[in-house]
Amino acid sequence: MELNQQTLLDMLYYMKLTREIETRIERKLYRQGKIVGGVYVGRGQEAIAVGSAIQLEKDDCICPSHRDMGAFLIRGITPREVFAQYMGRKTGVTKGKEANMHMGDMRRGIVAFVSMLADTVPVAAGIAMTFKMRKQANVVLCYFGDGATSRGDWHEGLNLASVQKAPVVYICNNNCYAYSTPLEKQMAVKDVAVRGAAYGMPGVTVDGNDVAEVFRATREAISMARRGGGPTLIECKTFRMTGHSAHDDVKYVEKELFEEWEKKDPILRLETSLLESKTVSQEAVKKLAARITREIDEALAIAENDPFPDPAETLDGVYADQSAEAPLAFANTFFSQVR
Amino acid sequence: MELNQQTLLDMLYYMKLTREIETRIERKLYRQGKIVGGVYVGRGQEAIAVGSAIQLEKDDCICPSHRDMGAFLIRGITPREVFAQYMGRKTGVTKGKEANMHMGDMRRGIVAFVSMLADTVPVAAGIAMTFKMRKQANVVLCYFGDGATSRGDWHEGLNLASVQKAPVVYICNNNCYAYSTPLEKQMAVKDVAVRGAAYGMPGVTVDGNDVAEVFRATREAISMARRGGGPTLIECKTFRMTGHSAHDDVKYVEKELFEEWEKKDPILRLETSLLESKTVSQEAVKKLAARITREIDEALAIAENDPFPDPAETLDGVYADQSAEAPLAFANTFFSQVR
Amino acid sequence: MAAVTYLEAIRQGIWEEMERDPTVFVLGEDVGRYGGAFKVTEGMIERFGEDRVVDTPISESAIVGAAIGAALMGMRPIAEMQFADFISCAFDQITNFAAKCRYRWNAGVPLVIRGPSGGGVHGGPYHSQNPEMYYVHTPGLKVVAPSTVYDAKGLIKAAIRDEDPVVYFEHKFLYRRLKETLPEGDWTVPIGKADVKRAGSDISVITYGAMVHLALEAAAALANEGIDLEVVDLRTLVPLDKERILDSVKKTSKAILLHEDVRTGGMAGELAALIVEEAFEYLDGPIMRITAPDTPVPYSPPLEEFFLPKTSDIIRVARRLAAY
Amino acid sequence: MAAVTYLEAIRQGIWEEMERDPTVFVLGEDVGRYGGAFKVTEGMIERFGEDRVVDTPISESAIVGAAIGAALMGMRPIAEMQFADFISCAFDQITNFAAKCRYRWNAGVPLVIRGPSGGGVHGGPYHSQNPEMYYVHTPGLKVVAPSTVYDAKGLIKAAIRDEDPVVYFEHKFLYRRLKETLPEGDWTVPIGKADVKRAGSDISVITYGAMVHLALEAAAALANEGIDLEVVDLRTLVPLDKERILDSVKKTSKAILLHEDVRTGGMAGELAALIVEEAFEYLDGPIMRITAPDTPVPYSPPLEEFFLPKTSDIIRVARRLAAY
Ligand SMILES: Cc1ncc(C[n+]2csc(CCOP(=O)(O)OP(=O)(O)O)c2C)c(N)n1
Ligand SMILES: Cc1ncc(C[n+]2csc(CCOP(=O)(O)OP(=O)(O)O)c2C)c(N)n1
Ligand SMILES: [Mg+2]
Ligand SMILES: [Mg+2]
Repeated sequence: MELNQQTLLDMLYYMKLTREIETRIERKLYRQGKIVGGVYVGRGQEAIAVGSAIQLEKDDCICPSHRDMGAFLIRGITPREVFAQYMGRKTGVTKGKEANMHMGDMRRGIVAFVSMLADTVPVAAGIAMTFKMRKQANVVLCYFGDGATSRGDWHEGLNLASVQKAPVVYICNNNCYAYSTPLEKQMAVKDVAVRGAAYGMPGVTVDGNDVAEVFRATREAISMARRGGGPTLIECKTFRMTGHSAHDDVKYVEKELFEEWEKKDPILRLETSLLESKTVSQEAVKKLAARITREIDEALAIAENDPFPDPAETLDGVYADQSAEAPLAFANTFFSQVR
Repeated sequence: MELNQQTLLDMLYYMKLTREIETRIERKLYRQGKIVGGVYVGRGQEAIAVGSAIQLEKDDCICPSHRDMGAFLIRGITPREVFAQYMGRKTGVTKGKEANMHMGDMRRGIVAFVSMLADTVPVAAGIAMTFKMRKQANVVLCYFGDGATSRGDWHEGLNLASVQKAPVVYICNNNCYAYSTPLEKQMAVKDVAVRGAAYGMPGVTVDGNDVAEVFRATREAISMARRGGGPTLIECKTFRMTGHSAHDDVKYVEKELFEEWEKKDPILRLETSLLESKTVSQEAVKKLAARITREIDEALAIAENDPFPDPAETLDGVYADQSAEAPLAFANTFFSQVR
Repeated sequence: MAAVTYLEAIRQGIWEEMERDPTVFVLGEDVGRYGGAFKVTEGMIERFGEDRVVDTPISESAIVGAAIGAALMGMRPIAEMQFADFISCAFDQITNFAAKCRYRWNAGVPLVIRGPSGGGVHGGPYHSQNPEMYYVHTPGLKVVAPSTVYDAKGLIKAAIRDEDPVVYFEHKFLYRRLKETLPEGDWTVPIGKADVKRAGSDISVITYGAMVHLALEAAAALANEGIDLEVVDLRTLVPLDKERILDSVKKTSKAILLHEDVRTGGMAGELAALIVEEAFEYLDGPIMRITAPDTPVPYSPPLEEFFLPKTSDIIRVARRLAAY
Repeated sequence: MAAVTYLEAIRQGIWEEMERDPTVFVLGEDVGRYGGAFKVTEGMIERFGEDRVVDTPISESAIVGAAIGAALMGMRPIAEMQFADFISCAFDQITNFAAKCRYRWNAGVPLVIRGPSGGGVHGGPYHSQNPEMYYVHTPGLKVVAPSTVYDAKGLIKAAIRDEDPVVYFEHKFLYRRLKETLPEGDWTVPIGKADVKRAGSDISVITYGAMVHLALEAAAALANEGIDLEVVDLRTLVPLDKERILDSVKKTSKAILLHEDVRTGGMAGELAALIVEEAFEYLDGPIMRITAPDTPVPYSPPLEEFFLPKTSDIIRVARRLAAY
C-alpha cells in the first residue's frame, strides 16, 4: 500500500474515530455507569494500530491488545458493535460473553485478546505458520505493550516465529508504563527493539506518535514477511495519555510528562501536517469531525437500545455441539473485504 | 580465586572425578540394571561446571542442571551419595524420593533441579535477590543448556534478575543439541550469548572445553555480581559426547562431529597442558587417576549395600509437620566449608 | 478500635507480620508506590522500603520463582497476583517447584501466593476466576479462602507463618463490602480448621469464600419455615478439616455442598467423596451440589447473574432436601 | 493383520488422520527425524514432510499457543508434550486460551494435546504425573485417557476429528506392554462414551487408564470368591458418560472409584458426587476410593510401589464392600 493522500486521509479518519469512540466510552458512558466492567483506552497511541493495520489485505490477521481500537475498526468492527460490546449487549461482537477489547471474529481476521498479557504472541506465530504451510502470502500483526514483553509467552512466541520464519509482525506500543510501573522497573534496556536481536529478527524503533513512521516501518516488515523473510519486531515509542484504566487516578505520572506528550499528539500532528501541506482544507477536517460524531451518535443510539443476552445463553457454546450457531473457524474462507 | 597451579590441579581432579563417576553410572551400573530410571551425563562438558563452581565461597549457591555433576561434587556431594541417589537408596541425597541429578541440599547451597527446563532460572534470581536484601556479598551460579533458553521462565528469570541487579551468573552449556534438536531448530541466532543484550546484561561466549577460559569468564562475572553490578550470561560452547540419555542411540549426530570434538576433550586438554608446562608429572597424573578409581570403588561398594527407603516413607515430608526431620531452610546458616 | 474492611484486614495482617519478622516481604506487580491494583499493599513501601516491597515486571512465573528462591533462603515472601486469574501463568512454578520441594529434597518453601479471586463484579472470564482446585489437587500446597474480615486477617497471618507454601485466595467481591471491628493484639486463625458460622440441626451447608454469606442469608430465610441450616465455612481447603465436616453431617444427616467455582472437579466433589466414604450410614438423603455451571465466567450482567450461585438456589435445594 | 502395541495404535491413528485430512499436522519437541521421545511420530516426517511434522524449540506454552493459532485457521494440530508432566508449562494457554475461545467469541479450536502420563516406570516426580484433573476442571476442554490398544487408536482419531480442544493422556506404562489385533478400515471410538470392560453384578469399579487392567485382574481373582465386579472404563473424563456410570451403580448398588492420580480433588471425587446426587437411593454401601496418596510420585522402587494403587488394594476393598 502506498502512503498517498488517500491513505493519509483514511488514517486520519480511523485515528479520529478511535479517539472519539474511546472518549465517549471513557468519559461519558463509563461515568454514566453504562459500561460493564473496566475501560482501557489508547488515547495518544492511535497512530500505532492505525498506521499498521491499515495496510492489511483481505486474508491477513490481527491479534490486537487492549489499546488497539483502531485495528478493530479497520478490520470492520463497527462502532455500534463496539458500544454494544462495552455495554454487555447481545449485539456486541462477543454477544455479552466477553468484556471490552476482547473482541474477536475470525471471519474478519481478528483474534480476541486474552487478558494474560502476551498470550497471543505464540498464537500469532501459529497463525503465521499456517499461512506459510498453505503458501498464502498473508501476514499477522500482533500487538502488545512494553509490559507484556516481560512474559514468558512473549519470549517463546517470538523465538518460535523466528525459527519458523513465520510471516508475523510484532508491534510493541512502548508507552513508558505498565500500569503504574515505569520502564526501568520492567527491563534493564532502554529500547524494547533490542530484544529482536535475541531472536535473530530485525528490531526497529519508531516514533509511535508519527503515523507515517509507523506506516513505513510496518510496510517494510509486512513486505519482508510476505516474501518469506520472517518476523520483525517494531517498537513504537508513545505515551499513555490516561490512567491505566478509567478508575486509575494516575498520580504516579508527573503532570509535565502529560503536557510534554500532549504536544506530540498523533492526531493533531497528522492533521496539522495535512493542513499545512494543503492536503486537506479546514473545511474538510470539520466535515470529517462532524461525520465521525454523527456515526458515533447513530451507533450509540442503536447500541443503547440493544438487548442484553438472555440469561440462559450462559450455558451455550462451551463446546461445539452446544453452539447456537455454526463455529467460525476457517478464518479466511469466509473473509470478505471490510473497508 | 587465583587461577594458580593448585586451582588447576583441583579442577583436573573434579573433572576426572566427574568423568569417572558418570562413566561408571552410564556404562556400568545402568547396563547392569542397577540404576533406577534415566541417566544423563555431561561427558565432554566437565570443564563448564568445574571451571565455574570451583570459585564459589561458603555461602554461595548453585542451581545445577542435568549435566553439571562437577558442581555437585565441588559443593560437597560425595560419590557415595551420588551412587546411592542414582540407585534410589535411602542414603542418596534425596533419600530415594527423587531421581539422579535432582540432588539438592540448602545446607550445601545446592538447589535441586526440576525437570521443567529453566524453572530454576527465576528461582536463582530470587536467591540472589535475597543476598542483595541481606547485603551478603554472595552469588548464585545457575546452569542450563541451550535448549532451556527457549522456555518462558528463562526469559522471565533473566529479565527479573537484571532489573533487580541480582548477583547471579547464568551459565549456558551450549552443546549444539537439545535432545535430538540441533541449534538451528531451536533459535535463529548462532550464539546464546547475544541474548544477554535483551536484558541489558553482558553476554559472553567462551570455549566451554577450555576450563581456564570458563574459569576466567566466570571469575569476572562473579566479581561483578559480588560488587553489585548485576548478572552476566556466559555461554560455554561445547558438545554432548553421548546421546541425550543412556538409552538414546544418537543416530542423528554425524560420527565426524564426535571425532572432531573428541580431540577437544576438556580433560585431555587440561592434562596435556599441565604435563607440557610440567605443572604435573606423568606420575602424578597416574596417581590422581588411581586415587579417583579408589574413591569411586569405595563409594560404590558402600552405596551398593545401602538400604532402600522404607515404603512407608512415601507418605513423609509432603508438609512440614509430617517431616521426619527438621526442615532445611535457612540455607546458609548451616553451611559449612565443603572442600 | 475502628471497624476495618476485609481488604484492610489483609493489609493489617501482612503489615503486622512485616513488623514482627524481618524475613517477610512482598513482591508483585504495582505493589510498591501504587499500593497494588486493589491497594492491599498501600503504604507498605513507605514504611518498609523498596527492598521489602518489590515491584516486579509482568512475570507471574518469575514472581513465584523468585519467591521460591527467597523462601529457600529462609525468607517469607508474599507474592501478589494482580488478579487470581493470572496465577495460571505461574502454575508450573507453583505446582512443580514450590509444592514439591519439601517432599523431594526436604527443603522448606514458606511462601504465600495471594490474589483477588471470584466474580460478581462484571470482570468477565479473566478477572473473575476461582482457581482454587488446581492447587487443592496439588499435594504440598495449602489452600486458604477466608469469608470474613476476622478470618481474612487471622489466616493471612497464619499463612505467612506457615512453613509450607500457602495459596491464599481473597474474594474481591468482599473486599470493601464487609466491615468488622477486630480484636487487638497478635492473633491468628489456624490453617486447617473449619468454622461453623451458624449452628443448625437439619442440613449442613458446607462452603467457603463469598458463598458463606449466601448460605447465611438462606439460613436466615429458611429459619422462618422451620428449616434449620448449619453453615460450615471450610476456611482452609487444604488441609481439610475432615472432622468438623463429618461431625456436622453426622449431626444433620443431610448436606448441601456449595461453591462459586465451576462444578466438574470442584471442591464439592471432594467433599461428597469424603462424606459418602466416612459418613455413609448417617446420610438421610442425597448430597446436593450448588455450584457455578461448567462455563467460563461470562461478562454481561444477566449472564454473570445466571452463572453465580444465588441465595434462592440454596433455599430451593434446601427445601427439597428437607422434604426428602 | 498383525497385532500392534498401544503406542503403535496411537501412531496409526494419527497417521491415518494425516492421510485423510491435509489440515492435520503434528508439532512438538523431537517429533521430526527423531520420531519423538517415545517414537510415537516415527516415520511421519519422511511421509508427510517438515511442514506437517514440526520440530519445535523447548517451549510448551508456544507449542500450544501455535497450535491454537493454527486451529483458529481451520487446521487440526496435534501438539505432543514430551512427557505429560511438562503440560504444566502450557497450562495457561490451554486453560485460558484454548478452552475458552469458543465460549468467549465462538471460535473453534480443534486441536489435540497429547503426551505420555502415568507412573510405574521409575520416572520420579516429573516423569510420572497424571495431570488430567487440571483439565477436567476446565470447562471447554475434553479429556481422554484410553486403557486399551483399540481405544487408544479409536480415541486419538476421534480426538483429531473433534471440533473442540482435546487433551489426550496416553499411559506410558501401557505403551509396549499391550498388544492387540485391530479391525481394518476407518473406525473411531466416540468421545464421551464409557465402556464396560467387564460386566458384573456386585460392585462397580469405575476407573480409567492403566488402572483398568488392575481392576480386571482383581475381578478375575475375586470371581473365585463369588464377588462379581463390573469394570467401567470411563475412557473419556470430559464429557463424562453419566448414564453409563449411573446405570452400573444402580445395578450393583456399590461402587469403587479407582485412579492412579492422587486423591484430593481427583476424579473419584467427581464420580462420588455424581453418584450420591443421582443414585443415592440405590446405594447399598459407602463409595470407596482407591487412589494414589496425596504426595508427589516418588522415585525409588519401594516408594513408587507403595504410591501406586495395586490389584491387592482393589481386592481388599472389594471384599470389605461386598461384606457390607
Ligand atoms: C499475565 C498478566 N498479568 C497481569 C495483568 C494485569 N495487567 C493488565 S494490563 C497491565 C499493564 C500492561 O502494561 P503494558 O503491557 O505496557 O501495556 P499498556 O497497558 O501500557 O498498554 C497489567 C499488569 C495481566 N493482564 N496479565
Ligand atoms: C519443559 C520441558 N520440556 C521438555 C523436557 C524434556 N527434555 C529433557 S532434556 C531436553 C533437552 C534439553 O536440551 P538442553 O537444554 O540443550 O540441555 P542438554 O540436554 O543439551 O544439556 C528435553 C527436551 C523437559 N525436561 N522440560
Ligand atoms: Mg505500557
Ligand atoms: Mg543442549
